[in-house]
Amino acid sequence: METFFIIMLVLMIIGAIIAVETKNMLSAVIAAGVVGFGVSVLFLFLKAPDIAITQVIVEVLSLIILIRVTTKADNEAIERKIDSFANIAGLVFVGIFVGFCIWAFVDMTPFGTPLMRVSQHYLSAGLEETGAANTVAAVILDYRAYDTLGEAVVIFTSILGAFVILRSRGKKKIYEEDYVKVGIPE
Amino acid sequence: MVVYILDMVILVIGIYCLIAKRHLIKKIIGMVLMEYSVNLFLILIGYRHNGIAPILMPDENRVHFAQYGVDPLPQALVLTSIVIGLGTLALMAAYAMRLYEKYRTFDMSEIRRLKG
Amino acid sequence: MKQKDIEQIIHDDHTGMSLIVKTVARMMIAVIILFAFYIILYGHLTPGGGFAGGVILAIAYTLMMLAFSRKMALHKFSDFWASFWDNIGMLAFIILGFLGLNSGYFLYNFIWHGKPFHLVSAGIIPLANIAIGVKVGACLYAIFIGLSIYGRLIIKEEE
Amino acid sequence: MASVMLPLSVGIPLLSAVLILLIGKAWRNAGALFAPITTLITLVFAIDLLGADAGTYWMGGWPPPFGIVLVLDSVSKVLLLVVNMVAFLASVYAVSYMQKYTAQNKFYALFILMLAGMNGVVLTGDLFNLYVFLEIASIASYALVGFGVEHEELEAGFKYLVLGTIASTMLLVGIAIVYNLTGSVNMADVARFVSGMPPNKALLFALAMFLFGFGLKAGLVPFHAWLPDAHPSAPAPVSAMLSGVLIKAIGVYPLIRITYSVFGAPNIILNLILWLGVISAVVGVFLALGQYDIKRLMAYHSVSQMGYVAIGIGLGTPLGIAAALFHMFNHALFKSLLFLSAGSLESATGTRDLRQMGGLKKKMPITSLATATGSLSIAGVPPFNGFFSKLLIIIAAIMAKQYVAAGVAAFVSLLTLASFTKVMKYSLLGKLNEKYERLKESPVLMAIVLTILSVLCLGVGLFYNYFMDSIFNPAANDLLNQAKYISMVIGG
Repeated sequence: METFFIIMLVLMIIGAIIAVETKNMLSAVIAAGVVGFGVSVLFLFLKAPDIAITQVIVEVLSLIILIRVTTKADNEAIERKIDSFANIAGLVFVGIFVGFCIWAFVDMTPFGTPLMRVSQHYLSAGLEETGAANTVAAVILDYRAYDTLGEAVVIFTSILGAFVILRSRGKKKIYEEDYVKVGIPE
Repeated sequence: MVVYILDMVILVIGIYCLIAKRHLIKKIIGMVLMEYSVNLFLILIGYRHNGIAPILMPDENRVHFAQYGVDPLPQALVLTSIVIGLGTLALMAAYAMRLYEKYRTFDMSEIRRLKG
Repeated sequence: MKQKDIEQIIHDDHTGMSLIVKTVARMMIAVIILFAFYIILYGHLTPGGGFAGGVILAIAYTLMMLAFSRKMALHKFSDFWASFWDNIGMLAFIILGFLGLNSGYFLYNFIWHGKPFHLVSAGIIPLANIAIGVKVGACLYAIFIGLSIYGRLIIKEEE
Repeated sequence: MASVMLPLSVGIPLLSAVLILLIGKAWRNAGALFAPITTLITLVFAIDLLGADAGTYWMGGWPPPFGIVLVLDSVSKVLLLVVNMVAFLASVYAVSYMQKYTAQNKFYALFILMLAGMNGVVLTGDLFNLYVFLEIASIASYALVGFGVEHEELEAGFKYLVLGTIASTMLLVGIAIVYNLTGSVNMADVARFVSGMPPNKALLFALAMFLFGFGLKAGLVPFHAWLPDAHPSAPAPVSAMLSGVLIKAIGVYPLIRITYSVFGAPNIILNLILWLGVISAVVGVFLALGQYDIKRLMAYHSVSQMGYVAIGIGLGTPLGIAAALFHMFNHALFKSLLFLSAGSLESATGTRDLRQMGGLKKKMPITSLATATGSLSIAGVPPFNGFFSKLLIIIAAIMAKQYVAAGVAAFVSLLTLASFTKVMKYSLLGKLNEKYERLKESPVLMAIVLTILSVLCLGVGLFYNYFMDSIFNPAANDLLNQAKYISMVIGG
């Protein structure tokens, strides 16, 4: 099973590199979408059907939003100019981070054997204590319902924020005229 | 462990894209890749060898379920994290459209009025 | 921004896509909405839940907007009502939390848990799922309206 | 079992934000009425909780390792008081200041949501819950920075959004690794498990992630690039909130909590924090010296003053931590005072450039007095509050034998004085520019808020002994006593 995960991950890395390096924005968005669908397939094989469903749907919606933003013209010209400093700094960062990961992750709990000190209780007593057959639903809406309240507030806030940003005018017109009156002498 | 490191590679590609690329849409794509990799990381952490999904069916053996069910807590955390990612994406998309309308370009290196 | 300009944009865009797309979309939208309700209502028994179902709802309306036209989609479900239902869903969830206070704890699962594996079980979980579903569906539809209409409007005004 | 006020200080702002939007559809001034009332309620709660016993609240009735727990101890009391006090004053100020903006109800809703996020971060005892509420506060602030939707504001907001997202993701990676190693996300449970563990490289990696994430949110130097753009771009009440409390509530406070309460203050991290603090203090003040934009100058000073706080935290001694908390409290007071008075000056004169102002003390006496008070406080002139906290940090550094840090702190204090002498000289003294002949004092509400903050700055300075003994020393002792925190939250 682990071999399958590794192959999937390598494919996703290739997809991610294509998404980052391609010149055409639409291809980049679609390559990122491929990585997203790869993630949701992996979720399914990692026995997380809840997350897989959510990931697929969110993927569709984010693709719609991204393509909506992308269809705007002048895309190719920007990438031609190469900012060598930022590129080199980025690559150095990538190297250091991956090296640090390889150094540190030796001590992690091995793949496939989670400690489950707390969550064993959810599995064995979840149905009696909450009445929900879906243990994930029991965790998100009963044991950790406060997190879910926070999550709902996050999306509420960001949609509100997006509407604030999309306003066409920040200040009222009359006050802009006032500024001119006080600020600039005749 | 190899799985974890490969997953971190996707995270790093996302961060590289956010820092080094100058196109606004590329920055959003970098953010999206970053979110994917962290979500996947959490689910990988919760996986059990020969695990079964943490959803109880009416005729299922409870002892077997408790013994082999994968960790439900990271799945709950990831659900929250996906939503946060979607919210950030919406806000970023709004910012990108607005910046395009103000500066008539997606090039971050030309969007440079602030100095110092 | 001016109300007149918004109306102009909506008025300009009234044809939508081709007949084939429209026919398929007309058949699909009802099914998608039904599926969304299933996902929301059975969230505590099967995979899925309020958030996933809410996003599906939003996608159904987005499909309607893309296939037919902005005019028709906004006629069915305007941005005012989208943002209204967004607030109502959020309010319902918070009030659910405050009602738990009555039984001792914030967000306490105060309703009788019912028989396992039935639709009416698990106390507040299905109610919270419905609240989240309504909230998420409405707000994601609202943001799509925002990104697709107001964006164009701004360009028009600046030029 | 602590009082029900803990969940209410998060729940009431959330309810109020939704109500503002809902009622605001029909009534345009809903926000201007609801926001100050809400912040007043939470302020009353915070003051009331100051005298309450330390305790925990189980969300949903689930005991700690399984459910989410809210924790009130003497450190969160301090932060709760600071956050809600500044939020109340800023929201009262906003009623008058925000008149010239459109979409005011959305502004107030975002403001209140930011407050709810900060209260949630300060009160929570759960790592992942901390992340969620940190995101609420951050996302609200990303949107508020770009509230004016002009060129510069959008640019600053986007930069802030990009860097803030990287920081949040790093935090989530850290939380994931901690969960992998300990099997729990409850802070006290993690702390108990970690204290019995052999040295672990992955844990160090997680700590590095936390340091990066919270360091970026706090604006410490290698990660400070967003701060001088973002803080000045927001409307004045938001600038006061961002610089005054946000960088503390979602940057410094979680850093303190995780370093001390969860991981038991490992030396390597303390040293890193100390040196980050020293670098921040120096770089921030040097970058501030050359600025003529009044709000940008103050934003650079925020970096520098956060450096002082980091020095105090990095020392790891009771006096150092108490002084750092005291300086955090003082910084919240004088930095919000400075940003609010800068907002008054800006809305009166229409410019933020110091060189175009001048001689304003005759036309705007109250604002000028407030600016002077804030400048003297931040520069560390004796009767004001900034002097005592800086002095205590320097003393603590000398007692901990960190002579370099002490020297740097004293030197930076001098440069800060120089920088704010410049502010006063250009804006308040000198010859009045002819075009400002018709200038009037700022509206009553704004003037009242400025007066209250000035009095607080002076009062805290005069009675600093009382504040140190009753609030900050117990908080520092609580932080250093990890066992007490663990037993309070999960017992045993």
